[in-house]
Amino acid sequence: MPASPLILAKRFALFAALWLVLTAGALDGLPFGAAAAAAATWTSHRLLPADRDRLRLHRLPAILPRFLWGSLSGGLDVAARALRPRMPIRPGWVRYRSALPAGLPLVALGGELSLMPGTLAAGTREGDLLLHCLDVGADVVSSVAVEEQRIRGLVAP
Amino acid sequence: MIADAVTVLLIGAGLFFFVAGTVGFVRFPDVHSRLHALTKADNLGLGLVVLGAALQAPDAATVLKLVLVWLLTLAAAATVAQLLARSALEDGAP
Amino acid sequence: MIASAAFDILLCLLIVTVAVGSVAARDLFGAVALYIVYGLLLAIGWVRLGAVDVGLAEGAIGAGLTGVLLLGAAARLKAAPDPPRLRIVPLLLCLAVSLGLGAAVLSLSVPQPGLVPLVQENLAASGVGNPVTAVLLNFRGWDTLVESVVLVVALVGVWALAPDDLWDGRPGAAQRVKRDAVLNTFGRLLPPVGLMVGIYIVWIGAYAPGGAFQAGTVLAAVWLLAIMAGVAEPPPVRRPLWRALLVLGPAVFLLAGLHGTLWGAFMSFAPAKAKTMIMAIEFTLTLSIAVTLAMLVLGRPRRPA
Amino acid sequence: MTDLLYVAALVILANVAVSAWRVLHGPARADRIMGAQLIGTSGVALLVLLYLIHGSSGVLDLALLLALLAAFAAVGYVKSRSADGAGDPEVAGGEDP
Repeated sequence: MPASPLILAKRFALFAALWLVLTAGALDGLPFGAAAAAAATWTSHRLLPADRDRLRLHRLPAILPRFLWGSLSGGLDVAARALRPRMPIRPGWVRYRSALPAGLPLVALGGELSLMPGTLAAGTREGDLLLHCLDVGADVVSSVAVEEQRIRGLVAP
Repeated sequence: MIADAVTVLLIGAGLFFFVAGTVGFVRFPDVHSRLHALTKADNLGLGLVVLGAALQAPDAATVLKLVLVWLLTLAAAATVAQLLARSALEDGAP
Repeated sequence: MIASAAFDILLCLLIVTVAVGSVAARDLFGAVALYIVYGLLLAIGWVRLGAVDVGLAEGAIGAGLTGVLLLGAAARLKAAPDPPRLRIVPLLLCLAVSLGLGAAVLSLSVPQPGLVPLVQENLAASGVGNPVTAVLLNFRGWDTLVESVVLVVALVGVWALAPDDLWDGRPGAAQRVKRDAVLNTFGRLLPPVGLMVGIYIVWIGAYAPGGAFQAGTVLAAVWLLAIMAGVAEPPPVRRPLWRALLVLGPAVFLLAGLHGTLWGAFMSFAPAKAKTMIMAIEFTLTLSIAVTLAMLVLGRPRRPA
Repeated sequence: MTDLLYVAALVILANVAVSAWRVLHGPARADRIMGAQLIGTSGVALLVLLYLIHGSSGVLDLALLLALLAAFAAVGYVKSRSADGAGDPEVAGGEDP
């Protein structure tokens, strides 16, 4: 398939930035970095063709605070349940039909939910996300829908 | 000095989550609940340790490298959690 | 001071306990799981000993390849009957060998401070700033050359186990992976990042801990991930290009050594050219090691090409 | 400061010891791999602390390498669960491959 030069250039820039982080910007590493970034761009194009799963990375900073907050409350929640002597957990399963496209968006939602309070994804079955909940009494579905909306904001268009 | 104090606080908080994660890992009654403890608490603990270390970093590249370490671990955790949860489910765990 | 001593003591205790647990574990799976933990602790141990180069190699091998290799092997051995709990004669034999080795190491007269000053004096002539790379690629290049050949020979040995009708086929089983599911997506995302980290590790080897073996192992691991995630296919072992890749590193190493005979002696590099030659050897060796290790983990050809 | 970092490293090492007990005793195979996974994350945290103590950038590179390969043991495990060692837990149920 034809590769969009703009997307390839963006990926190359991303890998070049990664090289600069790894080498702390050492000058004599730049030729190696250019070659490495080119090889990584080619590999990423082979494995993840640019026409699918396009993410709007510039929108990432907007949802980052929410993600970090969710991650923090996820940790606090599970710590509180683990350390309380009576250990208040009521584990169970919920199936969630997501409107997100299969692939990176849906996998990212599952991964994110696994870091949020109370939910743990186990992949999909017949297109539904399988969610293990620490407390089936809580309103899981509506909080999942909120996270889904956030991921949706990252997916093109 | 202030940076040192904040580092100690952040690493201390990170340790709390590591300990809590391990307690949950030992106490929770079934495989999936244990996986909850492992995925959430430990990666939060690592994030706080990384943040504390970043305050001591000599340059910006080191800060970014520390963040990269955390991001890679998060990606691994998010993947492993889903794979192990499904694997245990297929094995018949409740 | 007390805290650092306590840390080292607890680390040593853990390493020994996990090692004993892995050897004595009643079931194969437990032994393998503990062995993965053992590799991780050992990498931290090497850091405490100031041998970060070895820690990198142990970390890459232990965390990346042995886990995949041994878990797969343990699953294949499921049908085999459990070995008897304790066999006296092998136990005594192992104990005798261990004690003999221990006695030999302890009785070695180590001229203090060893070869360290000699390496430091000649580091400038080696072409690289990392003393470990200087020893491995220049001062003691012979060993490394032969080691890189040994890896290829090991792979030929594995391939020789293929039945006649599959001898030029594809290694490993055909992967059944759900498209766009978790494993498939992870296998699309991580390999490019792993490629960058691998190239970085061989590059940094000229200045600081790193090098061809560590980098090759990382590349092998991410290639295996792509294969396990169903986004890459291992090549049939008869492909000339891939066979060339297997021997490229050792061949470049050997040619560089032969070039040295013009200057002085076999495997000696002129200081002015040493850096270029070492980098050329390191990069080609990284590729060869990556392909060889991944093919070793995949095993003998199992499918027609 | 260094002493405090060593104390922190000791706490994490104690966590590793407890998780190693889970690796040894299970009960489920998944528990053992989860223990190894937990020790992997703890190992990364330990190396970050050791980087602060030793100040050598190679230690941070080792932490980066372990973080990169953190999922490998678990991926190898879920693969080895299927009969031919080449499956995906999401197709184990036999539907929508």
